[in-house]
Amino acid sequence: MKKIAVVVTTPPYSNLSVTALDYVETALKSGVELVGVFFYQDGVMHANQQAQIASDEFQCLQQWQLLHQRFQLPLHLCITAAEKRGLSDGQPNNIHPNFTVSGLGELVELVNKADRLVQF
Amino acid sequence: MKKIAVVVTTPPYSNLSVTALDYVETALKSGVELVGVFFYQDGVMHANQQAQIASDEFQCLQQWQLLHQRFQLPLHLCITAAEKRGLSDGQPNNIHPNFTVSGLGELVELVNKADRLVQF
Amino acid sequence: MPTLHIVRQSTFNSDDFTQCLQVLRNNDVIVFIDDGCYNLHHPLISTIGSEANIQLSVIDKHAKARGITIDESLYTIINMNNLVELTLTTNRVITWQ
Amino acid sequence: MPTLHIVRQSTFNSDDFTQCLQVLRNNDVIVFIDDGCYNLHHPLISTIGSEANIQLSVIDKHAKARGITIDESLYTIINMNNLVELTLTTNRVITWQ
Amino acid sequence: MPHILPKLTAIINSKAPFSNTAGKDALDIALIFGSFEQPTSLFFQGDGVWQLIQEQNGALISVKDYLKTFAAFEFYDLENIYVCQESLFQRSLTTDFHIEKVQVLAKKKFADKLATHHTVLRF
Amino acid sequence: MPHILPKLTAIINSKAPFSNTAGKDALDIALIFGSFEQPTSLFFQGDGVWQLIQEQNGALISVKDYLKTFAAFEFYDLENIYVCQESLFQRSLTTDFHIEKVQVLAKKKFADKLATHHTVLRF
Repeated sequence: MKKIAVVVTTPPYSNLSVTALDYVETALKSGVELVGVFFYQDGVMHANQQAQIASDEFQCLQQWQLLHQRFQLPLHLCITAAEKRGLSDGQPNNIHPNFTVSGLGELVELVNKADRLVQF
Repeated sequence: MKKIAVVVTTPPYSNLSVTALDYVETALKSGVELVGVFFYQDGVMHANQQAQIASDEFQCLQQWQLLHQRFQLPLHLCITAAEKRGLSDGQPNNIHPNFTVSGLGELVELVNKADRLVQF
Repeated sequence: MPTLHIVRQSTFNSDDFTQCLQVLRNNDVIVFIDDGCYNLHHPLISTIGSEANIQLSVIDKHAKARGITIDESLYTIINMNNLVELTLTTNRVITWQ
Repeated sequence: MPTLHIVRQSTFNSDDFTQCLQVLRNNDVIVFIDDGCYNLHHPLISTIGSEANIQLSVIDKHAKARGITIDESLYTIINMNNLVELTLTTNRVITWQ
Repeated sequence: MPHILPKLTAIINSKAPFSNTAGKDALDIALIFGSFEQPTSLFFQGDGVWQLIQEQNGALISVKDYLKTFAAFEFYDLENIYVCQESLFQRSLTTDFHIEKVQVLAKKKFADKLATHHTVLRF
Repeated sequence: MPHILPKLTAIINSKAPFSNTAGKDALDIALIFGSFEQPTSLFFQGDGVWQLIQEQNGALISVKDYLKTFAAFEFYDLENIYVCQESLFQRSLTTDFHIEKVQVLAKKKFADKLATHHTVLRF
């Protein structure tokens, strides 16, 4: 069974991130193993607990958490990229607990665990 | 004496924002009246108190505050754009107090007060 | 050893699709998704020679959402399940965004 | 009633400068700043006819930072003070970014 | 002499509608300017013209379809809608739009119209 | 059969160096991959080739000049640096770069080299 890793670089207020979610959810539901999603560049904003998206718009942040809970999907956050964008695991901590605070070393791991890496 | 208003749409981690700062500082130092800076789109991230830029990189966020203090430069933050990007004037409040929480109505004001509007 | 090229940007506005075409090799697969769907009727498409055996696919709902018609004589209409499958049946993925 | 056009993007990668040229009128001023400096040697520059009396300017340090040479027979070299002045001496500003 | 009348504002739409917030951000400004009775014109150029074409359906890709709000332009006194003919032509697009009263202008006229405005924002 | 050797990774640089974080973000990945002894190649294409030209000076525009770090590629075992000749040609650029051991490849060879990699990231 082949394994996929995904890198997300687009912010939650872009429809490009809906496509990334759609891809990951489709893969999981069809039984493909997702070794993890690595959030980089503006993608890190998906982990911001304080971000408020209008209730009638697509809730990207919530959707990632649902996938994490349902499929134990690992969500890795590049902390350097995140800190530049106002996320912090200090006090006050605004990173959603479903995300794992990581560095780029984790991306090396994902590349080696996965048969394919897809960037969004 | 002619008056200028400025709109900033680029994030603090882009060098494009350094150019906006350079423009505003140059105008102020040459005696031009700046009726205000309106932060919109990714520009709102300049108001994020929690954002951490490496100490050896250019400190955009600090520079805006220096201009505010030295020249009483009004810094208007579009709160709708800001909330999407994890800024909040609730609890915990992570918006720097030198920024005025505003809506797009403030942009109408700036357009009418200014002889020229420059978008960055 | 085909490559899967995922094209997400309009070539009317950015250079990404042109760069994709620069590295295209025989038997590669191109999938147009997101704003990549605006390329479906662009003249650059005709520069892809048929002898190279390039498979051109489009995610149906991404084109439909944008009001873009799909010429089925040129493009294979696919869904997200097919894109996941293509990820595994090709040898590497490059995303042009 | 000249317009000041502030060009911030490389036309090798985006359509913005082309769109700027679409709305260019006689006596307008173009200032290349930031990545706009990559356009200084682009063939599109030669499509701007001299009869239109367009002033072409470049912010010196933005070009120098990028290692781009400036042909002084084509471009006026300016600094940020000059850009502020141009804002006030023209009638409106459009930023192409 | 101080300005007495509110200033003419132009908003140029240059991005396709769905992959980023540009179109929605420009629309939000247009509606606020309209509701403040600030005379405002909308220009569509480059990939911005995709915002006007018919048969779009953002719901298919989970976009809250802000393009439908274009139908309210008249209510907000946004009556000057200009489209760059050359941009349509480059994209092999017709002049069938999902809103009415759109003026398609040849390059020179598009440029001249834009130059009648005092303030220009571009998204 | 499980993979035994670490996988060949390619990083394509497609953006000019200063106006956004793409070049720096790609460099950070390259250095980490190098320090983990993950075999990694760097490709420069499109406006990414501007990252390699001589006489750049980010200090003039308050950029912390990450391009200087390119000199450390060899130290990190990043020894495969490929540039698209066609991209250079389109920009009227010469092959004078600010680092050594850069391989300029014609279109076909550039494409073939890229296709020897298992994983491709692009910034």
